[in-house]
Amino acid sequence: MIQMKEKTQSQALPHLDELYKEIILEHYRKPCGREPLDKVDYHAEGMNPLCGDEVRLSLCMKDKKIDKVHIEGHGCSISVASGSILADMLRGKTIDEAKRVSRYLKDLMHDKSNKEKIDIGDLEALEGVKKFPVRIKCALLPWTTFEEALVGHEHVEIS
Amino acid sequence: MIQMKEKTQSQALPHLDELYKEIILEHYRKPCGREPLDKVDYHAEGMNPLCGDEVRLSLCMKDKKIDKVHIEGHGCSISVASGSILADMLRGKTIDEAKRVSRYLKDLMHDKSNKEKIDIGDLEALEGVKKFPVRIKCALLPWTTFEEALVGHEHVEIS
Amino acid sequence: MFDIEKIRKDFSILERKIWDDKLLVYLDNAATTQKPKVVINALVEYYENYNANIHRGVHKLAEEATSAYENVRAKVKSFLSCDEASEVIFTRNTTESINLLAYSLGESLNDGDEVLLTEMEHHSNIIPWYLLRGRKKINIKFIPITDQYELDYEKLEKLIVKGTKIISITHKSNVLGTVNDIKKIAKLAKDNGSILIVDAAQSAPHMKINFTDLGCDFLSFSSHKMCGPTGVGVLVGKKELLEKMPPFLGGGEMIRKVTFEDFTLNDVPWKFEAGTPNIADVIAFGVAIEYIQKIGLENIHKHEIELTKYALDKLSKFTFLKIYGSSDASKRAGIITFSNPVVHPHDIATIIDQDGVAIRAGHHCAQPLMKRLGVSATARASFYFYNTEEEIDIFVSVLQKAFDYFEVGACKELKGESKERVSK
Amino acid sequence: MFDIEKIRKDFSILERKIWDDKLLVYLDNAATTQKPKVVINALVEYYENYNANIHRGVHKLAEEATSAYENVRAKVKSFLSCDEASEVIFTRNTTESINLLAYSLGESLNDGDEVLLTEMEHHSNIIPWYLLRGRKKINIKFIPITDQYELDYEKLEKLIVKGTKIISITHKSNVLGTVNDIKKIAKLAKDNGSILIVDAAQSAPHMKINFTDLGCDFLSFSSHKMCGPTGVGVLVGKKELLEKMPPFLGGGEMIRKVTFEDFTLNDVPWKFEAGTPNIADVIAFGVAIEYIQKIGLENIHKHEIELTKYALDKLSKFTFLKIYGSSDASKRAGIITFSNPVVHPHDIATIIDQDGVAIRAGHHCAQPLMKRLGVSATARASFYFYNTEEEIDIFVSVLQKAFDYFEVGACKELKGESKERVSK
Ligand SMILES: Cc1ncc(COP(=O)(O)O)c(C=O)c1O
Ligand SMILES: Cc1ncc(COP(=O)(O)O)c(C=O)c1O
Repeated sequence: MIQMKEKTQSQALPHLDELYKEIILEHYRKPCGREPLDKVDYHAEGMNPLCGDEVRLSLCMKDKKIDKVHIEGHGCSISVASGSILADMLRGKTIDEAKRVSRYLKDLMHDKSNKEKIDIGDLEALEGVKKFPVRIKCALLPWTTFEEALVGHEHVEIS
Repeated sequence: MIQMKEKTQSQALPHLDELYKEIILEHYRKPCGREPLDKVDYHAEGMNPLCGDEVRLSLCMKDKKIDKVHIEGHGCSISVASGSILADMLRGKTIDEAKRVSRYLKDLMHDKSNKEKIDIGDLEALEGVKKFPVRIKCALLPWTTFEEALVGHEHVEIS
Repeated sequence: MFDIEKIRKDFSILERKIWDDKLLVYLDNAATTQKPKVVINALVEYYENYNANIHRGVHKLAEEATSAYENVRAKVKSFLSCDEASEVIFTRNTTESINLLAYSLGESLNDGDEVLLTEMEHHSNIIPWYLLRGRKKINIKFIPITDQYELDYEKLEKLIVKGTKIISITHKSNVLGTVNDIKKIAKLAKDNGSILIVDAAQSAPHMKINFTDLGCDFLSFSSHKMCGPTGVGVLVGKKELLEKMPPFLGGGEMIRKVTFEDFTLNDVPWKFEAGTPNIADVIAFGVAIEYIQKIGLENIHKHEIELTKYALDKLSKFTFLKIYGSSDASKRAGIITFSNPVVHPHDIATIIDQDGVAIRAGHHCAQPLMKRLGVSATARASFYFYNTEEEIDIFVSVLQKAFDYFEVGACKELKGESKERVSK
Repeated sequence: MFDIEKIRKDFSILERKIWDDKLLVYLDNAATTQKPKVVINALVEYYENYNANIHRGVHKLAEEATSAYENVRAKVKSFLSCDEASEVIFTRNTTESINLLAYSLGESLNDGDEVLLTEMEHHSNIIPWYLLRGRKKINIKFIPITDQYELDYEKLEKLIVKGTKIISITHKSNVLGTVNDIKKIAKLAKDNGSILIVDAAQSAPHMKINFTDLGCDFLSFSSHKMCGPTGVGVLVGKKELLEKMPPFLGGGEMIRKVTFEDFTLNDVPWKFEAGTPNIADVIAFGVAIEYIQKIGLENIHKHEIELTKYALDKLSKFTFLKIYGSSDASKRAGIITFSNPVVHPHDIATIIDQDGVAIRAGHHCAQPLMKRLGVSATARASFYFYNTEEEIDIFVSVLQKAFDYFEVGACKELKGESKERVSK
């Protein structure tokens, strides 16, 4: 009981600037990955049932690498920015490399250390999200949708 | 709250002898109305779902009067004694007279005053039951079964 | 009227500091309300003094618990002015009440029968009927809303047809605040021989309800939205209907006799209460009802309208804010739902939470309505009798902060646009 | 071992005076148990500090309430050693858990399929299947019990046939105290492709359960019988089964997306939790689990066996008493059910209640078993870890009073007769 009392009552105020880093707001204002694709190799739709955020994600492959990413939907600044960073970062990566990035972000959010050396780019800006636990799902939504596209709907062609 | 506290905590102990009057125990030990009937004009089965007490009651009419009552079942001393008093008291009464007795007992249990002058006989012995609220249903079971017999199953012949 | 400072003292949580030093401003009352001390004390009192399983016990504790539990039916009866205490069934929440109806009434529907809902329903009054449609070939139709956020009563009349067996409608929208004209619908339903179910989750806590006068057949609401504990819902229904309906859950209490072959049912209301009920919370809910009645439903309603008027007025300075629902405060008492295309409701909620202000952001379990409104999420502030104008001042001033953060108002080109920024 | 005096101090109700001056001797634990201070405090703590609706809220209170609620799944997981916290579904009570299964699993049964129960089931594990039989043409069979009050395992094997789709069995009888060999039955069920459901309402509070090791598919129990609040039940199930099953109740939480046409389901366990859950009580139930674990299920079990042995020994002087269940205390831990043809269980219960001793009298929601035992009612004393030998001494001495009152023992001619006096 005492433990709960302490836990609920003395959590320090995380600063908003940690959540809304300038890079995040920029991605939110001008998200990448809005251009429609000619060809779709992987596709999935993701949804956060608790708030209604939606992501529709499509990948187009070329030479075993992700050539283009299309992402759209409804969402808050965090989920939109995270999707934009995804679209930006995954271009040119192999599926395996892309998965590694995704795993890295998950570990980052759940405060697990990840020894892998990868170029994390703008992802770093999402680190502040973990101080806002309810928003973690927003940051991860595009990435779990990406993983679902890989397993659930391999090479789905949509016209 | 205070009210409840007082209510729950300072109710005086009702004395067992008020519940188990000697007449009650006698009726329990040697209940009336055990003899099977040749002819059944009214019949009903009553049950207290909360404790499983059961009553099967049959009436045989003659010249617009209750000629005989048969009652059997499972039950505690109070319900058995009450059934026995019923068998004893209703014999020779018209349906209307019998109903009046039944109403009298109900009012007695629920502490309502009943101005009607009737010969209450051994019924009086059941008055102590009202100090034991959970047992009121036991005392009333034979009587509600009697009333159900009148409305629900008029002139049902069982062989 | 009522002494708000005195009332607030009944709610210790209102002194809670969020993030160490921010006083809680709780404006999420449509989701759940806070509980006064008397209600919390009733729980403690029960567990410390007369906790026992009910109905089947002969001993003193069982007798006390049983009578305290059963007495709450009479309190609900007086609260709702229904005919008999035995018309009151205790469930877990509004959702379970409606599911009970969908299962039990659903048994008697035939292929082609229709269930009529509205575009402003909470998921709890949609999915039970979708599930029923999975079991029986019934049709489900939705009464549309007008651009003034009211039911379209003209279309409503046309939608009631011979096959309309059930009409299930919210009394007050949890998004728009709109209060529907149940009496009017009850007349139409009666003329058509349709059963009318009312979801009073958002009305019962805030305005005086007279079940008999409303004229509906069933009505349900949740304890937790009206100062009572979580885990208790009410279903009130007309006795003659309840008696004809088949049971929903099976188990202890709801039977009269069980053999290896079959069983016979207990009387209403116990027929619908299987297993050990939520005894403690039902008893404490009874105390919540008394508490609310003492404050007075009329007073509560009036106070909420005043707060809403005050808030709408203050919010009007944010010209870039889209507010859903009537601009007449008296028609939307207590609920203000809004959105802005630049800053997402989640971001607003997070930002103002930093200052201790609790509002809700999302679809409010009314996704079809969100679709109708052309958004995927909105922000909602909802008031109860313990809220004050000072709290609304704080709310408005921290909202300003959120808009500043996202430079809303500065982005002139987006002003007034109602589509979500990132939607297609 | 454990310090019983210290433990008793955790239960203020044990100091309650009945009828002004009789100390409560609470021996009705199979019906519901008392609650320690920490559990009551958890409720107060929740309502005074972080009461909010869960899952959908962005604000601080909602975050705290959500995480406290969800954490209880992990506590149940550790309590039962099941595979994943997401296999834990919160219901109202054991009864609702079994109804959920009867509705949801019931959907996939076909005409002629069989459900196998036992003669010692509680109504809560009978009626849901009778109700299912009202919807589908299934057969229900009962595994008989032997005259030693155990399941007849030979007959059981023969009753499991190709059409046996579901076997639903109590882990421990609430009348006889008999503990059934679930592991053995699980093997038979598995070989036959039958689903095995275990009603652990009477076992989970009293003995260590390992869900994975037991080998059943579903298991349920009630918070209120294990020091937790009323209004919370648990259903644990194998994930792959839960995922395939259709939902039970519809509403908020259990969906992912809703349109005017249809909906998609949320993941397990939320798929089965519709509407605002009993948040406060689930959180307090988590505290009850921790409390019990701290005392230790092994210690509890051992203490109960010792008490039962002590009580059986003391009761043996009443030679005219019929005691149901094994004479080996270790096989019936905690429950002693008895009757006498002269004094009805109700009368016994009323008489000893005068001295503050609370036991149960009646059919214990097991009417078919009563029939099998040839009685319509019995009296039952049931113990928990806070009961003492001194309390049993009081119980036995007031029982003597009851027998004296009805001159039992004096009526030699009735001694040993097992039929009810007034039955035919
Ligand atoms: C064996 C058994 N099963 C089921 C139940 C029903 O439990 P609940 O009333 O909490 O649903 C009980 C308790 O009464 C029981 O003893
Ligand atoms: C209009 C309406 N109906 C139903 C519900 C569901 O209530 P509960 O979650 O208590 O079942 C709510 C509250 O969320 C509501 O606002």
